[in-house]
Amino acid sequence: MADEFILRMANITKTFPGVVALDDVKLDVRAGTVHALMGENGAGKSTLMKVLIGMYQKDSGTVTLEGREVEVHDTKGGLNLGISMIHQELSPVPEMTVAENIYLGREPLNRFKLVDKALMRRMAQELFDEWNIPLNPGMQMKALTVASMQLVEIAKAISYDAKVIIMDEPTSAITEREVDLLFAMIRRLRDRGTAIIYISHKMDEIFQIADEVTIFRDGQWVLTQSTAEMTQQSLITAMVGRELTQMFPKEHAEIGEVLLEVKNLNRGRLVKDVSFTLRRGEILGLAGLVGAGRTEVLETIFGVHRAESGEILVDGKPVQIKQPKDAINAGMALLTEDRRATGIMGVLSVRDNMLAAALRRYSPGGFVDAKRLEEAAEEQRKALAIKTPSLDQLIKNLSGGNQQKVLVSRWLLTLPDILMIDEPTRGIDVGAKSEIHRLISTMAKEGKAILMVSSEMPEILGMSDRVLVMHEGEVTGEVPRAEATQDKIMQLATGTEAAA
Amino acid sequence: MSTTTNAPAEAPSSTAARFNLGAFAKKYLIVLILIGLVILLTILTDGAFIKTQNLINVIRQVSAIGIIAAGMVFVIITLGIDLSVGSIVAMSAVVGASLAQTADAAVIKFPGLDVPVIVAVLAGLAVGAGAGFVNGFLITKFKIAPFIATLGMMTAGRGAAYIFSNGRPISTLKDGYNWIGQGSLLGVPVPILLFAIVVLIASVMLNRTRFGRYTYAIGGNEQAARVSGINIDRVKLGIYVFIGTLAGLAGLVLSARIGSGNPTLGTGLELDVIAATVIGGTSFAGGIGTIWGSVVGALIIGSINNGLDLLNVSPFWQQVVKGLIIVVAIIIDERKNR
Amino acid sequence: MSTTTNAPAEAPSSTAARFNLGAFAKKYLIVLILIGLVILLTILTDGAFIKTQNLINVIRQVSAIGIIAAGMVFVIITLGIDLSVGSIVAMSAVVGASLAQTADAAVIKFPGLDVPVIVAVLAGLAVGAGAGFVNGFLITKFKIAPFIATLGMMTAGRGAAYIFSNGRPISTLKDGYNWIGQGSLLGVPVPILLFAIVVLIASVMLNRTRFGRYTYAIGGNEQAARVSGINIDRVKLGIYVFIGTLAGLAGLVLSARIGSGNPTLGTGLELDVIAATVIGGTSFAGGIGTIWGSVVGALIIGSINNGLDLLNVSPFWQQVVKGLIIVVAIIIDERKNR
Amino acid sequence: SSTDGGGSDTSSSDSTGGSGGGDVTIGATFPILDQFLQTVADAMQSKADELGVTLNVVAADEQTDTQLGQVENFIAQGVDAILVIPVDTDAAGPMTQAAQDAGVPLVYVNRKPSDLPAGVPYVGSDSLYAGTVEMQALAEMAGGEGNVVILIGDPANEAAVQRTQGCKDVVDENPGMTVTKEQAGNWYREEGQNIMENWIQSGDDIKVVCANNDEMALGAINAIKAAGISLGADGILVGGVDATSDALASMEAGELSVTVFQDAAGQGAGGVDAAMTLIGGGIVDDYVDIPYQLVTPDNMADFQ
Ligand SMILES: Nc1ncnc2c1ncn2[C@@H]1O[C@H](COP(=O)(O)OP(=O)(O)OP(=O)(O)O)[C@@H](O)[C@H]1O
Ligand SMILES: Nc1ncnc2c1ncn2[C@@H]1O[C@H](COP(=O)(O)OP(=O)(O)OP(=O)(O)O)[C@@H](O)[C@H]1O
Ligand SMILES: [Mg+2]
Ligand SMILES: [Mg+2]
Repeated sequence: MADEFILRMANITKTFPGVVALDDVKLDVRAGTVHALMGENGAGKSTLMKVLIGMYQKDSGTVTLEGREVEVHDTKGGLNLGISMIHQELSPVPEMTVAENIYLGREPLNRFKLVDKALMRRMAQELFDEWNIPLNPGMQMKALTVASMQLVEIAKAISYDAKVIIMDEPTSAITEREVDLLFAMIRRLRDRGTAIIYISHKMDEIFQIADEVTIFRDGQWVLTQSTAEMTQQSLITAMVGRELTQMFPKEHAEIGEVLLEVKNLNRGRLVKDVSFTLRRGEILGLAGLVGAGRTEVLETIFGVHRAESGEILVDGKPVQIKQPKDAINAGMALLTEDRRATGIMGVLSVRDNMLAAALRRYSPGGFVDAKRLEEAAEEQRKALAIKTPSLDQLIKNLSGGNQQKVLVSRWLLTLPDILMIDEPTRGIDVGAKSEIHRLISTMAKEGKAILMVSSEMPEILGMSDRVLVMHEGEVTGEVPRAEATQDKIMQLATGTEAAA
Repeated sequence: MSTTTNAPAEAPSSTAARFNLGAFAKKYLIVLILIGLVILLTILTDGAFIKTQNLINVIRQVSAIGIIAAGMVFVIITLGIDLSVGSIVAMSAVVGASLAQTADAAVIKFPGLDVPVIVAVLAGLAVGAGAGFVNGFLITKFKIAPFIATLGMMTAGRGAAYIFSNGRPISTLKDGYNWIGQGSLLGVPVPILLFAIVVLIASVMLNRTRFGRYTYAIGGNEQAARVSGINIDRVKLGIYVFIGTLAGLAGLVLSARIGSGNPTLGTGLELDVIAATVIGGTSFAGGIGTIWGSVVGALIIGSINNGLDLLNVSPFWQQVVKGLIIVVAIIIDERKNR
Repeated sequence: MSTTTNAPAEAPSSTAARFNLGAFAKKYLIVLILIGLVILLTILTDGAFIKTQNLINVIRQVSAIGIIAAGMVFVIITLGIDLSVGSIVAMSAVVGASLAQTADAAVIKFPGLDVPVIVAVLAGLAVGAGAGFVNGFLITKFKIAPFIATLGMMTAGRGAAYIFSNGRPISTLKDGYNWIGQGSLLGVPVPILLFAIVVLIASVMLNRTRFGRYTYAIGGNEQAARVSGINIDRVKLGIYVFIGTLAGLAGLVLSARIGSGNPTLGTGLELDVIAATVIGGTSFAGGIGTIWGSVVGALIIGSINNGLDLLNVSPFWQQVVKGLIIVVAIIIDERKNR
Repeated sequence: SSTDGGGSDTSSSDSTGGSGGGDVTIGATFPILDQFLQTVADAMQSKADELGVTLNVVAADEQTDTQLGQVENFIAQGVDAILVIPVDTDAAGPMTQAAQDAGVPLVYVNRKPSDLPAGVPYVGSDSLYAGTVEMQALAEMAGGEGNVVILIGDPANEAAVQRTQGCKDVVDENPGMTVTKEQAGNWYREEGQNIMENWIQSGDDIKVVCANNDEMALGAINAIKAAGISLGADGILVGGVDATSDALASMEAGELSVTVFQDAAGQGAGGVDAAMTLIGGGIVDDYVDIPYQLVTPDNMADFQ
């Protein structure tokens, strides 16, 4: 029987200073199957994969590939063994072209041992043609949208002709259409005999694409089972170790007067004449395909970018917002989309990260009140159940979900009236996700106004009182909760239906 | 909720970390390095190094480096660098001295002018603050890399100091002015006193004020800091004005110490200041650094300079040894992060 | 499928960029700045600046800066810096010269030794490569910040050059050696020829070899480079050996040019080299830089130095003007990114 | 002041700062060790060796405050006397003061502090004189006619200022001569060469190069030769200061017209002698002149 497993990892242990990331875990993957690896944030999924490709060195355990025990010392070794990986964190080289990014580390050479750029471009074009990837190999990486960059990463992983392809949350930055494209690729690869290890926090994807599931909890192996034998509920229970009763715990909130009004906002090609209102107690969902300009709208309102024209009224009064500080003073908060680029301050402590935006409140006369600050941070840690050994811990050592919670608390501490959240649960496990949803719901109940961008349809449908849909920088429609369906929203998002 | 079970389980580890000897030793490794160096030099010099007067000399001699390093910590935390501090020292020194000349000086810069010493001091500080402001302005408004903006100031500022003083030292200064560099208060030499005061102020600023916390936030992630409502430009401008003012103070101390405003003062000082700061644990990757660390770094540099002189190491070999010790200190200190 | 609409939409913009005059002007703005400077200096000097012989002088005088700047581009692209190049120049110069002394020199470093000039040249290059290797080793194996590792080498290397030469110039060199700095080939001065060859090689390396692509990748996104299986340490080590070798070559050129291996050679050179590189568009943010840009940067620096001499600007004012021009050139060039 | 307990070996580290024994330690601080000052240091060393005293040499990187620190360190260390070649002749006061307060004999060498109390001797030469005799000889060779350019050392350095002043004074005495250009070459041969190359292109009809030191003069000679202009009376006359071995070789080859010999050995030895006298309780003249000597092709054999 052992032979049918192309990859066997056994008794793998990996520790970081103060953290046992993997505790004697195993993973057996069959050729020609899609094997899902599931678990809460910080369960150790990415760590195991990094051990497999040679980015991390395991403390103990064995890796057997096609029946042979192997040792991988660096990523080059992993690639040489036929293991490639789509990393959880996008890592483009912005100044290089798409083709150069794909063939980085194995550029084709001409007979003078010089890099053959023309050939490289042709190879990339052939790759794109073969897999129906709608990209131009000559474009500079920095000119691409996030979704296109993710496609490049996918194309790159495939281009190695690997026996095992690891996909660590490949769909966290793309929407339905790219997901469909990706799944088509995965099926073709699987049919060719490639083994895919698929990591995701999105339940529906698992049941769509995976043959088998392995679940980790707190660095330990819990179970491996065929997806056919599982239900969504049993999967969640296995992951979080308890029953999770309600996926979208939206409570009823009293919808009050208009708090935020945006009139004819314009900025570049991604914000075109955007107008809408937002009321107290309301959760306004902002839907659209990736690249529709939702992030741009939020960032423009918040003063991250200067608006070219338009008016913003808070409580009926016009406000001038030139920089984020002005927005914060007007009672707004913005939980940004890209946690790494605009969220966490990696080498700073959890405490410092929490208090970055609200420091003014805790520093009368410019001097910080350490005691009050400590109390506030501790309160947030308890309230949001943030998993960290101490408030002194560097945030970069926290799992993604817990980093996100720290960022949420950063904004809660500013006591905002208007909370704008951009993909609030991206890359977050089901448990933490429902906690964040509960939090959003509570805040709405407290009379705050919430503007939520999400690319996850269930989240939009489950949480919003009203859904605003964008397409190419324009608002193409507005759907009340009662009428909101996936089809309706997709039509508006793809621009196939005129504005409602 | 599953997550709540974790909190109590992990709370003790947080307390434990506070009293963890290994962690303590790691954090203060650089202090151990300094102590090791002191012991080594004491043995090698048959005890001459550890004599009180010699130790006072060491501290007095690094006070200028230490004063500026306290500002360099802020600069490097925000991923900046200031190469111009040596030239700012020179500008402040010649301006300060020119306003503090006695009437019987051979060459008088401003004949007939007789202002209180405090005016000379304020002028020197203002020159420093002004130069720092120009640096900060170029960096924040024109988005020039700090290395280049301050390289320009380093070159132009040195030239300005030469022009102002016509290349000649400005000498014969009032006693009140010289006191800043040569006097004592309650038995403590004034430069050491000023060094201590600057360290104290800078520590409070960095750790206990909003300005300091913003400094760390910017170094941790400038984009995130901006979104968090921090006015990046203003904080950075403040930082360069601060280090400029400190360099101005150092210029006053140095010129008062030698009793003459010399336009060559501070040549190459920036490298010692940066070395002291980095030896003290401030990271070029941003977001990390402490004032006390830079004090330790300055003392290490001062001990090396003093010890090598005491040991009669030839000047050429001194350079080699100094280069090696700086690198070795950093290597040892870096390894604590492994 | 709806997705296919993206490809055509994005393709034309890439093609259009190639023939966009505005984009062209932006990209080559720094060349326009150089041309502007040349015109200005020609007018101010009544045409003396533009004379062929003077232009040859300008290029010959910056050839050492330019040769090293070609390596500095690689270093800065990978977010590094090399402060030690000036000291490497001195080490290479004294070693090279010591092996090329004629038998009738007044003070002979190695009496009785008579080796072919090529040995002296190789020794000088080897000294440079070796020093570069030490820099690279400290940076990659001990993870020391490049600023500090090369600061250590700058200090220690200068001391080593003094020790080797006992603080005195090593003079009376063989004609074959002096030819490197003073000779011509087909009417072109050898330093300029070497400069051109280095630029050519460095350009091909940076643009057409894997080594060059990896250099960009490391600077653009080190994480991406690592997961692509690139051996980052090896590339960085290679880069520091490369710039060290170039600094060694520059040391040979400079010593041959003045006919003497002087341990003071190259003092402060690193700042000119870095300024040339950055004026030439290499970014301290990493991932961006070109060789031709650094050539233009070096020519700008050379033109300033030469022009100020021609105009007989006083030495003090020269520094002020030079500092200002560097900053202004960068400001103008940065604005193209707006 | 204490004395050390080690042997009389000059450079052994055990001879520093200890107590006991009967040996004498002298500390010497130099602004920097360039070619000339290295010769002074060597002369001090051989004199010290000869007398069996320990000499501790340090250099101050041209930093006034560093040098003051070194004097303080010497005092703390308990040396018997201190020799100082001051970085900044206007800023010697605090060093003099520190030594006097500690009762340690102090001797200035080579560069004369601007204000010097009685009992603190200066052993050295006069830089103004060096520039003057250099230019006088050049003016004579040029027949009192032509354009003069000056290569200045470090423009903030005392010797550079004085030598430059000497050059200018003599030019002013010759109605047929004018200083058309002056520039700082920072004592370096390379910079002297660059500047001269640029000047040649400026179209100026240069007759005389009055350089503050030989290194820059040799650089200028390289530039002149490369431009195909002849050296000497029928071309450009180049003068320097220091009479280094390279300079004498150049003079022998008929290139360098004039240099001025500064008696480095005499200054070094004189400094140590003065210090020993003071240690022994003797009295030294306030100014011990070690005169400059003009070197021309006629008398250069005496200096080789
Ligand atoms: N380089 C590191 N240094 C210290 N701790 C680390 C490091 N990398 C991971 N960890 C810790 O190891 C544990 C496992 O992290 P890992 O990234 O594997 O989780 P994950 O299952 O991929 O979570 P997510 O779903 O959030 O991506 C976490 O506690 C994390 O904080
Ligand atoms: N060409 C570009 N250059 C720089 N930044 C860009 C560029 N295109 C998009 N971005 C930024 O990248 C981020 C994500 O871009 P994306 O294409 O996902 O658009 P978006 O506005 O986030 O769309 P949505 O939020 O609807 O998914 C946004 O912050 C956007 O401002
Ligand atoms: Mg992960
Ligand atoms: Mg978005």
